[in-house]
Amino acid sequence: MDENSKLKGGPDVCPGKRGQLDLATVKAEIEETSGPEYWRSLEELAGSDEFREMMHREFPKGASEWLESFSRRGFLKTMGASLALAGLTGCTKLPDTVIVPYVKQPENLIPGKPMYYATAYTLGGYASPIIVESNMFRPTKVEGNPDHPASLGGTDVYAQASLLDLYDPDRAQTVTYMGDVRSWTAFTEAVRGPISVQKGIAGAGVRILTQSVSSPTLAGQIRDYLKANPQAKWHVYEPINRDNVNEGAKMAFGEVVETRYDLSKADVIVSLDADFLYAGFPGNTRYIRDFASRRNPDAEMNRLYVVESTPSSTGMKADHRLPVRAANIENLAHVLAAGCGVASSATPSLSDQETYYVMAASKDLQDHGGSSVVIVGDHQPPALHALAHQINAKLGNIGKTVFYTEPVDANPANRNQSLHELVEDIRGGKVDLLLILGGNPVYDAPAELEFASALKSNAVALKVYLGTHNNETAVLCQWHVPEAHYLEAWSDARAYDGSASIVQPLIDPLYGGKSAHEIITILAGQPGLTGHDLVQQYWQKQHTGGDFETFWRKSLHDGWIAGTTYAPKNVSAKGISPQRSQPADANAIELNFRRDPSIYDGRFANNGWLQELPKPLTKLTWDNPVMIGPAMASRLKLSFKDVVEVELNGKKVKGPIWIQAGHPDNMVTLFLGYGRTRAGRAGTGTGHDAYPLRTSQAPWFASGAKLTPTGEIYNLASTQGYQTMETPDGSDRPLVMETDLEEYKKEPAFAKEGEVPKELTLYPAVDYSKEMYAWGMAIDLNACVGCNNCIVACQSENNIAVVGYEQTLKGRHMHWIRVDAYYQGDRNNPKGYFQPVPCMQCENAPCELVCPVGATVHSSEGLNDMVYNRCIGTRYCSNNCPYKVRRFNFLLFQDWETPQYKMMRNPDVTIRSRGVMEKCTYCVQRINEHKIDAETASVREGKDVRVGDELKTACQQSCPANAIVFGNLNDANSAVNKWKAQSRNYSLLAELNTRPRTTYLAEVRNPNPELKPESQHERSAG
Amino acid sequence: MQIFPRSSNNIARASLVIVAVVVAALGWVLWELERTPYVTNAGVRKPQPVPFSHQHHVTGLGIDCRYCHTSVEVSSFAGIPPTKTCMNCHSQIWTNAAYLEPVRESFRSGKSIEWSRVNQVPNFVYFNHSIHINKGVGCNTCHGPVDKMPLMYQQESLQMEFCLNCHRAPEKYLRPREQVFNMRYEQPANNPLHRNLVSVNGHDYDDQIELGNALKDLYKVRSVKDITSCNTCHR
Amino acid sequence: MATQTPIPVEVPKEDQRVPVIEPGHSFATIGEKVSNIVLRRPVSLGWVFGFLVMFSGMNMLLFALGYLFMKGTGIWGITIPIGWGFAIINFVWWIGIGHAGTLISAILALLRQSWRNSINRFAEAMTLFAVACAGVFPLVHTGRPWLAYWMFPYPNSMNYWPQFRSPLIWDVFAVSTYGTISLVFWFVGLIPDLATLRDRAENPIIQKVFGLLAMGWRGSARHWHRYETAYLLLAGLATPLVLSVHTVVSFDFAVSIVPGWHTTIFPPYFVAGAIYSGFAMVVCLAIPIRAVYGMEDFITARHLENSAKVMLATGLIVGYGYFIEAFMGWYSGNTFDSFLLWNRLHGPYAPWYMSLLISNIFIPQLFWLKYFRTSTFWLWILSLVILVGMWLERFIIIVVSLHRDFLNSSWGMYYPTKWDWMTYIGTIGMFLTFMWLFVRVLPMVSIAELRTLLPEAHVHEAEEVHK
Amino acid sequence: MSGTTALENPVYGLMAEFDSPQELLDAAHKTHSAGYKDIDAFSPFPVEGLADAIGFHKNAVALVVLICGIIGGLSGFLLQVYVAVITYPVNVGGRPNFSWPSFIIVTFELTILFGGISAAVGMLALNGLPMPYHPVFNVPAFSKASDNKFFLLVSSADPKFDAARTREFLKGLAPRAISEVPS
Repeated sequence: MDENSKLKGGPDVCPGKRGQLDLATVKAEIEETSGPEYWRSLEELAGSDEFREMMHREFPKGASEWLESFSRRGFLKTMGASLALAGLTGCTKLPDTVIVPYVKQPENLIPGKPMYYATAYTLGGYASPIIVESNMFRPTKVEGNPDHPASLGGTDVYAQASLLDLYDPDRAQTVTYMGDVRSWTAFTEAVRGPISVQKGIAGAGVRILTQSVSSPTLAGQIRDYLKANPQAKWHVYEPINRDNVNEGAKMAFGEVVETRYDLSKADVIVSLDADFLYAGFPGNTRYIRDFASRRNPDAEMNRLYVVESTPSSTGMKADHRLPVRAANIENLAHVLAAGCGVASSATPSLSDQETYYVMAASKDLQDHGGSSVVIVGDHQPPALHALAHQINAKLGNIGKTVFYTEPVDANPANRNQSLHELVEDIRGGKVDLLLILGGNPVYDAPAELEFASALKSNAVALKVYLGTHNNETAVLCQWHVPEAHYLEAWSDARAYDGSASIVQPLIDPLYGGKSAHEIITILAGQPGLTGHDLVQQYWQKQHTGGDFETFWRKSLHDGWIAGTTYAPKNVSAKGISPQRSQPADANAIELNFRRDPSIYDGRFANNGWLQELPKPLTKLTWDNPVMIGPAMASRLKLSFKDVVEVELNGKKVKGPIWIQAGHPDNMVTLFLGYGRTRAGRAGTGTGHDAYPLRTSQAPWFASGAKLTPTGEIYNLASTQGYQTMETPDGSDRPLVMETDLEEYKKEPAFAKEGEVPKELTLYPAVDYSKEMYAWGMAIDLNACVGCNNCIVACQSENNIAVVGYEQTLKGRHMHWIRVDAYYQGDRNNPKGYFQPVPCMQCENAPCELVCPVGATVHSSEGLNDMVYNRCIGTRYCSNNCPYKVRRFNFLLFQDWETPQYKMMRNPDVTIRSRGVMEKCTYCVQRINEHKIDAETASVREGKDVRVGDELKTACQQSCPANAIVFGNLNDANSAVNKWKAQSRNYSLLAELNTRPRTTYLAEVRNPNPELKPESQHERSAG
Repeated sequence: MQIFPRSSNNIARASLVIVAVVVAALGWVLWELERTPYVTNAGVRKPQPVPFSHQHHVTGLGIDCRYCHTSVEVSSFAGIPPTKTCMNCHSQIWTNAAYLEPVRESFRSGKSIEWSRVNQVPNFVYFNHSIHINKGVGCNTCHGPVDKMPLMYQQESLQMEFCLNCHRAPEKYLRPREQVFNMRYEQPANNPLHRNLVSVNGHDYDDQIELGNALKDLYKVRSVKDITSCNTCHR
Repeated sequence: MATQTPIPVEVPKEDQRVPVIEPGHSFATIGEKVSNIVLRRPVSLGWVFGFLVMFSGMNMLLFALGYLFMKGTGIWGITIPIGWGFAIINFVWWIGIGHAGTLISAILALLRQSWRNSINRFAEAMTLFAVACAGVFPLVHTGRPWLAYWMFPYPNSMNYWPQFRSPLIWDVFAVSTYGTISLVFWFVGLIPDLATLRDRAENPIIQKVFGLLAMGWRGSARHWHRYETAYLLLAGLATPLVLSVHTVVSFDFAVSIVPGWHTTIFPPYFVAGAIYSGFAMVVCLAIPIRAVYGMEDFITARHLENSAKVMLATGLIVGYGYFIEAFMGWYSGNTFDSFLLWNRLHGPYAPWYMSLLISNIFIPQLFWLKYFRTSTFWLWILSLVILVGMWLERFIIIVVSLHRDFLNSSWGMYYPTKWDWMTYIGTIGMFLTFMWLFVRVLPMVSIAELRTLLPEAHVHEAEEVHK
Repeated sequence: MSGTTALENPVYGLMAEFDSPQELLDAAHKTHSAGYKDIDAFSPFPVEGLADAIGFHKNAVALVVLICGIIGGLSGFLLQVYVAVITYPVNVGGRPNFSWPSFIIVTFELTILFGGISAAVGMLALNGLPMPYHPVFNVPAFSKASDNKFFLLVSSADPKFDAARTREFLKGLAPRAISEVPS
């Protein structure tokens, strides 16, 4: 049959695997051939500009059209080329570009075995140190760097998903001038003139606009250029910036400092609107690790107070959460400060509940002087940050839980101000040559600047944009140079603790992208210098004593440069007590702007993994809602799906309502980053754009918004059906077992109530104890902070398809692990829980019993195998799965066409095709890899080598909170056994007697005895 | 009145028999067809850019498998030799043989020779060479008499039933690890016509099953239950 | 069988029931009346028009399936958690309908219900077509229908076989067995009538065709003797079979752990439901057919009323099933079961559940009144209502149970798409297309069996005559 | 047509035509008790006691069905055992390989299937069908045998058969007509 044959040859192919043979030969021949003639050959193959131009002629201009007339042929050519180029990066032993692989990397590559390289991913100037897995020189997976203090093996969702950006088929493919294809040489020729002119006038007309830069090399380059051309200016802008933090520091210390926390030593944490447990907050990966490490009820447990405006995953983890409008948080802070003995200029009046709460909190803080910390959110005004510094100082936390260092940011200038100046200069005709290095200011600049119009006006003679996509900004600049992805180019960056990492490429630029470094070399008139040269030169200067080569290799190998971590510096808080800003009108509706949890400021709009990543609280995908609280909704008679118009000083945006439990009353939250017009196939046109309402006067929250229903209806695609454990009929389901510390001490085994005795079955139980391995998993609900990392990690590891808005709306998303969020109690201030749900790998698996063709059966090691190639797709297994963890390919969800995706996929995991059921496999490909290694070893060495805890599943490995542990239940000392031995251990829906291999450690909160939640409810009710 | 001629009775009965026969035949044909080279590619000699003869290189020159298939002991993928490997010798000998031109061309241009793949399992099957080699499965157990193949071809069907034959009874096929790459290896035999001893750790075996069981213990071969679990090959 | 229970020639006074065959008929007239529909009656415009309508319905089905094979099951409304939708609903519905025929011919035959003789033939045909419609779904609802043959055990190069613990495999065997046996049963019943048609036909081609089908049946006493044994045995085998089929179908649900599926009452109440809908369909077809083809003499008010009584009885059993389901939901105290009950009554699909109760339980109570049992119009309407009701029952069981099961986080909603509807309506078109053809090419009532109902068909004990 | 046309072989038999099942039944009794053994009776529907009347009492259909039914059941059960226990035993949801309760249904269905098919096929086979051609069809009136006429046939193969005397005997049964059946 046709489909049949197609099936044999087609869909079940794993492109990666397919590729192996050819790749192997390419690699091998690259490996063996020696220098020069090899170079020539690659030039012929792909290097030369002629080739590129010829190839790119196939792409019509203008992203919008070429999305349709997407030339496969052209792409395959590129791929052919870049594959070879990829090889080049990997293994030619060219002296000047040695890449030192990580631990497992063999001296020269073994085909079929992955290699691991240390590098760093940068967001908002802060580097996340990572290890990248490379299969046949194709980067296929991002992991955290276990040896780096800023990661300890964990990552955040953006780092995980950055891999997809590398292979994004919508990336800019070529240098363009006014939309026409040009070559890189053509560009350098074209700008040489203007640059030399500028040289004459000390660069008076030169403006460089970058995003936050923490790369010492790049900063150095720019500074050198500015030294040579004193009139030139360097502007920095980023919409999600830390202006308030820096201003606050100036206010307190007279200088900008980096504030770093050590949460592992903090017994009491008070967060004033700080979402420090979610990606995007500098250092969050480490903070999550430290925070989670103190959530073990059997050890010293910390206590978290969160006063927040827009509900966040951090708030959901709080032992005491207080929803307050953003503007009112300052008031609380002053009372808190007073309570902690900080002389406060004002003592504003608070509601009973607030006072009650703040008093308890401040008392708790004082009881834990030196072992507590107050953290303030980036979007709270400077004064508040200054106040927090004083409180921390007063509590004696400085040097214990709070540290001040040099700013990580190389140019901590005020972002909005900096952009203001630039726009003034442009309007004033002072700018002749504008270099925009990354970012997308046309889309995300403060509304009042009207950056787009400024750019459109021909005031600027020459506008050059370096960017990965042909986006809103690119079309307004004459020259667009495709920016190299961080896995394609050399650079360096600093982590939140100041430690510098070398960003080393794993693959040559797929589309000849260039890095900011290279652009600056053109500007500085030092062409030919590669990123590698620059970075190496810079560190050569920094390096003192010792053999540089070994230092360099070590730095690359470890993933960071030893001794670059900033030492804490002593700064003294000035006595001045910060004045509080005018209290906002209590009746006016407050409008909040927040970065989107998934697509940040909009830069990830075209990243399918992130677009489809359910946002931690709402579980929304592909859209940004207009978020309001339950009270407000009932007052305004608004319900889900209603589309409303939000108006602020005459500017309007339209968006669908989302009623979020725990959202403060009389306040609206808009999320930035959506409504892109030139993002690409995934991002364009999703959601609504909130930037037009956002001004530099009120970048985070403004008062006096208007909400008017439009009568339209819009369906938001949320992946979670129902968000409380209490069913509509009023009964409660024991899904997340939870209690507080006191109760726990009294009854440690409280979670086990549902458990069924083993003998409660008609059948003789299968005995796994004789097997060499019995795989199992335990998930600590106390540690899990709902950061979503596991979802993206799993998606990347297991080649999970992205299905898009419509399919997600139908409930057909494909994530193998999901993080359920449940609310309990008062809707205006509920308790929140996160529960990651992978396949439970039940020993009495209901799914297996009903499969007519035996496509899902048990392995001898207790794995619930899913054999895709046997599956005929009756979906019976999914119906019969009480945990609903099975995912079905209702349509052809996998992209078989786009060559980039073929390169990206994990060669060890079958690509599932249409009509096939799939689900979490406990990363069976990793299990088998480790088993085979162990067995070959045991044969070679003649002793019994077994797989131990070094085997990690993708979700476990990337988890910053260490909330997931996986291992061999037949190994008495395995970590998973230790966890399962704990009294908190329980299995989900135990009464069904499915005997899950995945169990949970029940959640235990640590409320302040003086601040019992129930009494709090009474008040909020009153 | 009579509608049908006298003969129709026999025709009727005959036709019944014919139908039965046809149905049976059809079943048999399908059964066979599933196993023909047309489906399995077994024994099919595919055109190669260079008429490389394993027979010549292995039997004639006595080159070891691992000289070219470098990663076979350590990786899932045995490794296809880079052009350089060919050139190691062919830069000295047969330097201007016409049929070696593709090799030289590839070496000059840096474009790899595109061999057509001979031994192939479906893409949802994850076969790992290293584990088989290390547990004493000989090359020619699956690849057949490569040393007698002027042009490479796939010996076995490589269908699931083929793999299961061994996974269900490894003892029938295992051999001492040092014999894995030996193309001339014979299984131990002890019958009036032929007697062949294979010695492991000083002990001589004249029966494959005995040998196999001994090796199973020695090489810690996992239980049949383990190696017939689906995820052994399908992920 | 029938002939072994002679109906008294003169109807006893106390028995005022309408006879199962109107007086004034002879062996010849029966044969004539029935076979003339096939052999003599000209093709009417109305018939052609109706056929075209039904046939276009059938083609809509083919179109919908074609698109399904191209795109995948994603074109339907199914999703996670509602993995089964219209496909399985229709499957169960059709299979249920397919129960009447064999039940009438088998069970009623064993129970010596002579009134079955005139309705069994087209009831059996109806069964065959219904099963054919049902058979479409298990096949096409799979994600990879071109591999559905893996559900049959056959030696293969994978050395891998079906998983016989799965109710779906039981289904495969039950349904295919049922289809085959029904076909055999139906054909065996046809043989003597085919002979009649052969002998009555004038057109030589038609003669040959029926001649071949009749296989040279000549009504020899020996033939009849073996024939009756075989027929009796078939009836004996078909009776447990017909009961087993819907029991097995109900296992698809009862064996699972889904609240609302996992219940032991399913087998009996599925079977009752099947007979319920089956008879409804029989009546739906019988009423127009007898009107159009003047079969009132053979399909009398007696038949219709009896069918109505059967519907009333089975309807009550089904009602009892619903009640027990609800009762257990409350009585078990199991949070999931009790929520299921709540969800049916108050959940998003409450209106569907209500209309189910109304059309399946309350309205059919009208059958207590003789008026509704005998008025063909009302009988027809009520049968339609019951058919709808039984479809709703399957909808409730499948969709409402699945859409809110164990984990609140995984709840969902089911919205059928136009493709769902096209497939469903398409099968109805297919079903009626077959019926349309059947009534024209084969005797729609069993001539031979009708003849046995005539008084003159009954012989006295030979010996008495002899002396 | 007349039976004498066929020269090389004798007539197949003599056939008497009756109007009602009752007459046929009586005639059959008489003929049989008169010593004719190789006789047959034809009716458009089953007439009770007719088979007995012509001395045909037992048939083998039931036996065939029994045997085939048992074969079907066994093969069904053994197939499942072979698949689940012998050829490829796998752990399915922690159930034992030999989970016989799950095997009952298929066993049952196959019993019915084999039994049912054998009932029909056996009946036809024993009746020697299909047999599109048969001498009796040569009698023009026989086309009514499937309608409203009833026939009694005395085969020429019967030892007691004698064209003339048998015709006389049949006349005595007061049939509507007697015709010779050419073979």
